[in-house]
Amino acid sequence: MVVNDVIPLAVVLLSVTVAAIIFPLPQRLNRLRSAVNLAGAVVKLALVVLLVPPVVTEGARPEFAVPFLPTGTGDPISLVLRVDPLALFFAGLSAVLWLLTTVYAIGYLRGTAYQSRFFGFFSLCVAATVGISFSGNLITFLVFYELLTLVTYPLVAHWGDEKSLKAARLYMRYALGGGVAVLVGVVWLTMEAGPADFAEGGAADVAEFASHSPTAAVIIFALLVGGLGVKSALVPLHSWLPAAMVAPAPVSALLHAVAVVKAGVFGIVRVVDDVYGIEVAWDLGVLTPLLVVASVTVIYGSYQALRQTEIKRRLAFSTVSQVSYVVLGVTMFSMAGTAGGVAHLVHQGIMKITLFFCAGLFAESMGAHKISDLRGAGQRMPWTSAAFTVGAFGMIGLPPTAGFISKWQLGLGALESPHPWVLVVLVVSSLLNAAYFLPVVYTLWFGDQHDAAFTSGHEPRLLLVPALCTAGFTLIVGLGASLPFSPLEISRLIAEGVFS
Amino acid sequence: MTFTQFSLGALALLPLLAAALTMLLPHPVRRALGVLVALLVAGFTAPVLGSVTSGELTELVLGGFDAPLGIHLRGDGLAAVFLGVTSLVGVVVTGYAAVLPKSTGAHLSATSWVTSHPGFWPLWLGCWSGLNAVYLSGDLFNLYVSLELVGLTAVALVAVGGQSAWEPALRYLFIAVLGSLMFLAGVGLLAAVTGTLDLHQTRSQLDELEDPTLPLLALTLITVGLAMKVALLPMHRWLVPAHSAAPSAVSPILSGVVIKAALVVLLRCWLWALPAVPGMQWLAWLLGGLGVAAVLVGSVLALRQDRLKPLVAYSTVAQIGYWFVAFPLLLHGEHDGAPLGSGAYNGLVALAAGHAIAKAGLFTAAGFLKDRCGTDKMSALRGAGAHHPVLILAMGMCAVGLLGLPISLGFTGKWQLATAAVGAEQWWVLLVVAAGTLLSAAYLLRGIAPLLLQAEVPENAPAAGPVRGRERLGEIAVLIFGVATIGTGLLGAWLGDLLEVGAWW
Amino acid sequence: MLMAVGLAAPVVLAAIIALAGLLSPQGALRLRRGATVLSPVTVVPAAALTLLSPDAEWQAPWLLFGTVFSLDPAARALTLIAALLYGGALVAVGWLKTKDAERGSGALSGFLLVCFTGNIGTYWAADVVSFYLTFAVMSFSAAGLVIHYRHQRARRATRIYLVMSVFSETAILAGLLLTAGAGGYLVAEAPAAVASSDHTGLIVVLLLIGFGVKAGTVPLHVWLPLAHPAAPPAASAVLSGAMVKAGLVGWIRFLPLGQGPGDVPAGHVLLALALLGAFAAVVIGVLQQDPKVVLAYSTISQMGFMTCLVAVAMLNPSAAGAASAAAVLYAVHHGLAKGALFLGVPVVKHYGSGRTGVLVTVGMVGAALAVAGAPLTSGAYGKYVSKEAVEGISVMGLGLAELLPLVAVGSTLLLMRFGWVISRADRAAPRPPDGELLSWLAVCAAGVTVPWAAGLWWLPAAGEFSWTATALWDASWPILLGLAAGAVAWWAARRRLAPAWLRADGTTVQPGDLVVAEESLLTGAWKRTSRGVELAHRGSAAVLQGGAAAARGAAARSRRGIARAESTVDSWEGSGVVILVLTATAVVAVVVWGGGVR
Amino acid sequence: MVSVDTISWYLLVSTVMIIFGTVRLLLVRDLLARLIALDVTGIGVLLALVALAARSESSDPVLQALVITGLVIAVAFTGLGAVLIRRIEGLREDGGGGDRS
Repeated sequence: MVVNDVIPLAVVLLSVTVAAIIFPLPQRLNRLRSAVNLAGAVVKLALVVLLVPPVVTEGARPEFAVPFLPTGTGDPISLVLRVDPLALFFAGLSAVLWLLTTVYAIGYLRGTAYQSRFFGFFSLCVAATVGISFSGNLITFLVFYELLTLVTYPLVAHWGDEKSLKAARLYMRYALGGGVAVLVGVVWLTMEAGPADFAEGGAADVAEFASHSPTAAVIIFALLVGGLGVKSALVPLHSWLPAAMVAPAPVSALLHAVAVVKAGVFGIVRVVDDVYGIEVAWDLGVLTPLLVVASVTVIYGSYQALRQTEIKRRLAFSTVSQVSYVVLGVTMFSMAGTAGGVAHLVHQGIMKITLFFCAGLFAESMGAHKISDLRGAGQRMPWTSAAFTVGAFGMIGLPPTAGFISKWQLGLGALESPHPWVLVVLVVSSLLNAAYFLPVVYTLWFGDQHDAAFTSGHEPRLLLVPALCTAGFTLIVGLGASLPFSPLEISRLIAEGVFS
Repeated sequence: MTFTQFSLGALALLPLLAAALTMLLPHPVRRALGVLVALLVAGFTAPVLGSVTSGELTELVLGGFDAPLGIHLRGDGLAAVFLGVTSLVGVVVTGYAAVLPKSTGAHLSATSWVTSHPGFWPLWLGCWSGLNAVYLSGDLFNLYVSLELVGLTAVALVAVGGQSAWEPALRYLFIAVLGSLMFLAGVGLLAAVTGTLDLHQTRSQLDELEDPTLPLLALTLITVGLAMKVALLPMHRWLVPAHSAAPSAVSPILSGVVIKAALVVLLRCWLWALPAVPGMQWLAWLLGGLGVAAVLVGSVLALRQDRLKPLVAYSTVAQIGYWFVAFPLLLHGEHDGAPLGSGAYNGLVALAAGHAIAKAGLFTAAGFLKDRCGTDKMSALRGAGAHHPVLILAMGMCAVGLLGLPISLGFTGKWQLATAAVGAEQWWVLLVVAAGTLLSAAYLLRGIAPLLLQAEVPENAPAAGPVRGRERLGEIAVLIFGVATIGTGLLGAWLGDLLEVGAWW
Repeated sequence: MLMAVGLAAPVVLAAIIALAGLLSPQGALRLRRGATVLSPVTVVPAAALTLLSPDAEWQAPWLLFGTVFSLDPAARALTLIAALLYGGALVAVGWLKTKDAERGSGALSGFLLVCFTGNIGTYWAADVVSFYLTFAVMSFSAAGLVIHYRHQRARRATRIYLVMSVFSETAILAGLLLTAGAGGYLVAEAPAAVASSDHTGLIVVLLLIGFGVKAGTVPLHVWLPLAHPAAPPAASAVLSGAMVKAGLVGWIRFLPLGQGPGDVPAGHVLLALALLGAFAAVVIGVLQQDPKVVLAYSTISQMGFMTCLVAVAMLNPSAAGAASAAAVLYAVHHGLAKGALFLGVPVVKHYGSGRTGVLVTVGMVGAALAVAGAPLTSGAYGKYVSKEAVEGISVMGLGLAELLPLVAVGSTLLLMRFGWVISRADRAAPRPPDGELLSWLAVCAAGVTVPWAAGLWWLPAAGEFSWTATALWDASWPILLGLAAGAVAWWAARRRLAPAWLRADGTTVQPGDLVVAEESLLTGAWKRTSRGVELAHRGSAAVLQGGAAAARGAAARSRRGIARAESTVDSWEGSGVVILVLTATAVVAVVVWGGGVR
Repeated sequence: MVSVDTISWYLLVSTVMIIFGTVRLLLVRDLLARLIALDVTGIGVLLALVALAARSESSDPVLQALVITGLVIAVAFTGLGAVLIRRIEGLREDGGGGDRS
């Protein structure tokens, strides 16, 4: 147990250490930098995996706390790192995807400038993500959440041209605005109900607070979710996400699949399930409005995606739409729905990262940025195209991909819940998803060959392997959805905890 | 006399002696001596911090004179925090100045202007001595004297910056003296009423007093006078030129610690010297209102600057506002058993301490860039970060502190301020904190983002020249500030414990 | 276990064909050719399963949401014909390859293999998720068959096919979700669950639409006449022979047949659409020139016939068992016969003259007679049991049992048209008999025997053929009528009695008849919605921008104001005045008010 | 025994000096005049302190100490100010520098 307690801290510090080692490395030491990066990623994954058996099967909750903020009453508020299944779930996702993204980024950025800076912040970004996932209370969450905002700024601005800086500024503006809203919410809630340690089924203090001053509880909920909604790109707070597409492809992958958007939506899950508790939130009547917002986001994001002609922008709007599935699942107030939403947290991650990896590959090898540029890519870059196809099918929700699993689970959840109309949202969104992804797949495989314009079609191995891995995961996670320790099974476990 | 007590005395006197000594020495030796003294001072700070951490209040009566006239040094929580911060800033800035003498100003040698100014060393050491004395003083008399020492040396330090710095220095001088005169008048009034200058004795004397008018008048004079020295809006106008025109090694001292000296004096007067006098809240609200205005106006003005150092200086104006926003909350009672006043006070101190480190870092960086590129116009600094990744990283870390994002003392302070405000149901504070955070993000981004541009660094620009080893060392100074900004953020709880020692409540 | 092998073997082989790309170009070519030639073997496990273990079951609780596949009589019969058809198609394709080195890299075989897995999977699936999985696999891999030639027509057909498939899949997904939500996760429990669900009507409509696309129900049939001629003949054979039956199977599996009171409105609508399809397809079909288009319309007509049976099962719960068994039997018969006709198209081209010509003609005529339902053929059996099943149902005063034989008249006409068209088609130089011919012959032979065997031994619910003269006459008169009508039509055409606009070359009514209308309807609807959304979007953006501009203006004004104020304090005197005023105010306020506050 | 009236008178004078000095200091542009106004204010404050010190029987040592220190500091500042003013004026004569302050 004692050893386990240290692991959460070790995982966070590991990435920080990696960053600290990488920052001062001179540009030319590519090998060393890559080695440190990969070693860090592998060790991190190993540590997270080490936590799975005790947490999931034995029900242990390794915890590490350090006093952080003084309070008037003596007991300081602590920074708490605690591992529960949901935390492990998210950390596992980020650990796996970080490893792959690191490999990809090493290949992608080969020969460009400022790599040490990039990888340094990259590691910090993951440190923040792991911190977010292991956070044991709202303050800790807030700390890492803001840290994430800060360390992603240099990544978005990485290319250092006017456009990147503008996008980064927009991102910063949105993210900080959201961060401030969260801060105010957390301060208020902490003052009223203590530091609000995350607890399965909701914190008791918060429940009591909500029972005697429901109005304040609703306002705090709105502040928290509104702030988190910025990062999770809920409409109308989503504009930063498509703009941030100017960043290098690994960063987009990170933003969309591993870290930023996920952090926001993970936060919403935490607030609904582990701070307020879903019963309390339901009684307060805050779930339905959020559900409606999520529904609008799902549809609107798909609609916007349909209108885009650039690959990356289409993917970005697709993220807007897809991430809200998680919110949809969590707020529909049914156990199956929560399980589906939580599972989609992982499913969306692996599918979307596949797509971004592939988009980056297309852009790198063929210079393809618009969908029409992809004509005939299936012939020249068959592996990339295959991976993209798997990802796209996942996004549409075709079996046997991971996307189908979450969609099905969410559909069942909707039918169990008091809001069966959500099924209509799911169906319409499936149609729209198909409408904007199938043409891409069609263009890839069956489009007319382009003329001499794009001749090359090299698929660099460092970029290809991660894409194939995630595509493989998409299928494996989908096919093996009922295996023990599969995302779906773990999210069912989590959902049971939520409704216990 | 224990070693801790000895340390108290040494902290106040050692730099002063060293300052006197340096005046007799040639320039290179001054640098070496300066670094030595800085390290010694830091060394003497450690036992004080240690004893305060263990909950002890160390006191020293110098020269055998006891209250009311003696030199009475008290190493309490407030003193310890600011001693620690000042030592940190002092050591790093001293090192920076020793490595890059260019940053110490410019002087006229025979016929031409030479960069580096030997006068920097005695002035800075003298200033440091004054600062330490301000923190440690347990009586109003010493507070006054040491504050004047700080003021005098600070004005001279600005003037060291060369021609362009003389006028700002003079303006600073007038305000500083006027402020101290008001302070003096207030102290005089208090002394006339109580017959003593010792903080504790004053407080107990005033407790028995029936008519609060005179203490209140005294407090008003003291407050206005010190607010001038702190540069609370709208009495901030001297600060911007003075801090911008000062040499690179001086601006961080001025913005980082010198204005904190006046703040400490203000806190001593409000919280230690005076009991809760009815009518005080009016003054507190006035300060709070000005604080809000300072946060907003300072940020907006920072946003309009096109040069880096004035931008950073206006950022100081804005940050000063936060400290005063806390004043109305200082007088509040309890909420759920948690004393709100102490929460606000903790927040204020954390904000000020965090600001000291972060702002010192940012000003060092700005000065560094100005020295290197010959200008601090932001349009000319585009892409300057290309050769200084470490510098940019460090600036970013300092910016975190100024923004009040976790992990930094700025966050700790804002958190405590905000919780105290929620407890007191002063919701406007939350709005101010939120608006201030966003505005400061805007101006800091405006300051730092252009440096990140990688596109066009003209070949012949000074920024494109090779970076010397010494300059790399200078960057390390900023990095230390950056790391310290983040690192101290973890010390929030410890800071709270420290401030318990010798607190007024 | 054999079941798992049956499902996995084709997929594995398809994967090998795909992964061959890892090798050098030569190696890839060699491996792919080998795999293609070998591919027909992969249908053997499935075929063996139908013969050896009639109630096989395979459970994989770890797969998806827990997967169960099992074999029932209907699945058994359909699987067998699927195996035969796909086997035949694969042989034909594989043989073609070695000779002509057909373009593509085994892609056609690969898609056929995946399609086969999906197809038999839909028959075997015993839970809704695996049904949906296999159905989707089948639908989307079929797109690869349709687009194979990549010419303009194939592309258009594929696009339309894909769009309709997406609609179909979505409707099915929603329907199956509702079914599962109502407790019908297992197929065996699904009809009861649907019947007892709160949303029975909705589920039924969704399923009718979803499977209707596949089963070619009017007006969702439009992809059929486009896809069939575009696809290679082997692919058309499986499309028409096996795949469209998956829709039928879907209905039989999930619709609440035999449950509740029957006589539901949806049943009436379905019946009307089915009859419309059965007859209208004839009219449009005879006006076509491409033999495969004619066959496609024949399929639509025949599927209309089978859909009638499903509708009857919906309307008359007591006849549900017999009707659906009849539908399956009819599907078995039609699958083989129609498959034989489609496979025969290139066979006629390649072997239609010379020594093999007689054989080919016999086979084709036999298959055509079977489709038309001539006595002694499997078609007569299918039609007989169907007629028995629909006894007692009437439409607009006409007994269904009297109406259905008229479909055979239509079929006869269509097939005469087909024979006419194909007899006029170009012939290639005669070839010696090879795999293509042999596989076709095998399918023809199976078409003669398998439906009888399946009907007698595997589908007892469908009833037996009664070898009476009445029954034989019932089977014969529609064909004779059809022949007569055909003769009249031919005579009229010779004498140019037909109006000028009526031309039998596919120009009067384009293949795909309603597709243009539906397309424009759909695009129009999309345009209107998207315009609406766009307007709303722009409007909200304008409001937002207006708000943002106003806020920016206000911010700029306040910034300017602040800057002006700052410039006043900039001068010494300015700041002096401010300090003075402030000090005075503070002193006065505090002393006066503070003093008075006590 | 000093009469209270005298003290009040001194206090009045000092207050007037402070106010006059401060106003002059804050509103005049000429640097030298400003420095002198500053000194006037300073002397006013010190005078007030002396007057307050004189109220008690034996004049208050605390306040006297303050006055003496104040004087020293005022001298130091005046000296520094004078040096700065001379330099600035020198600059202006050379035609450099601005006239803002």
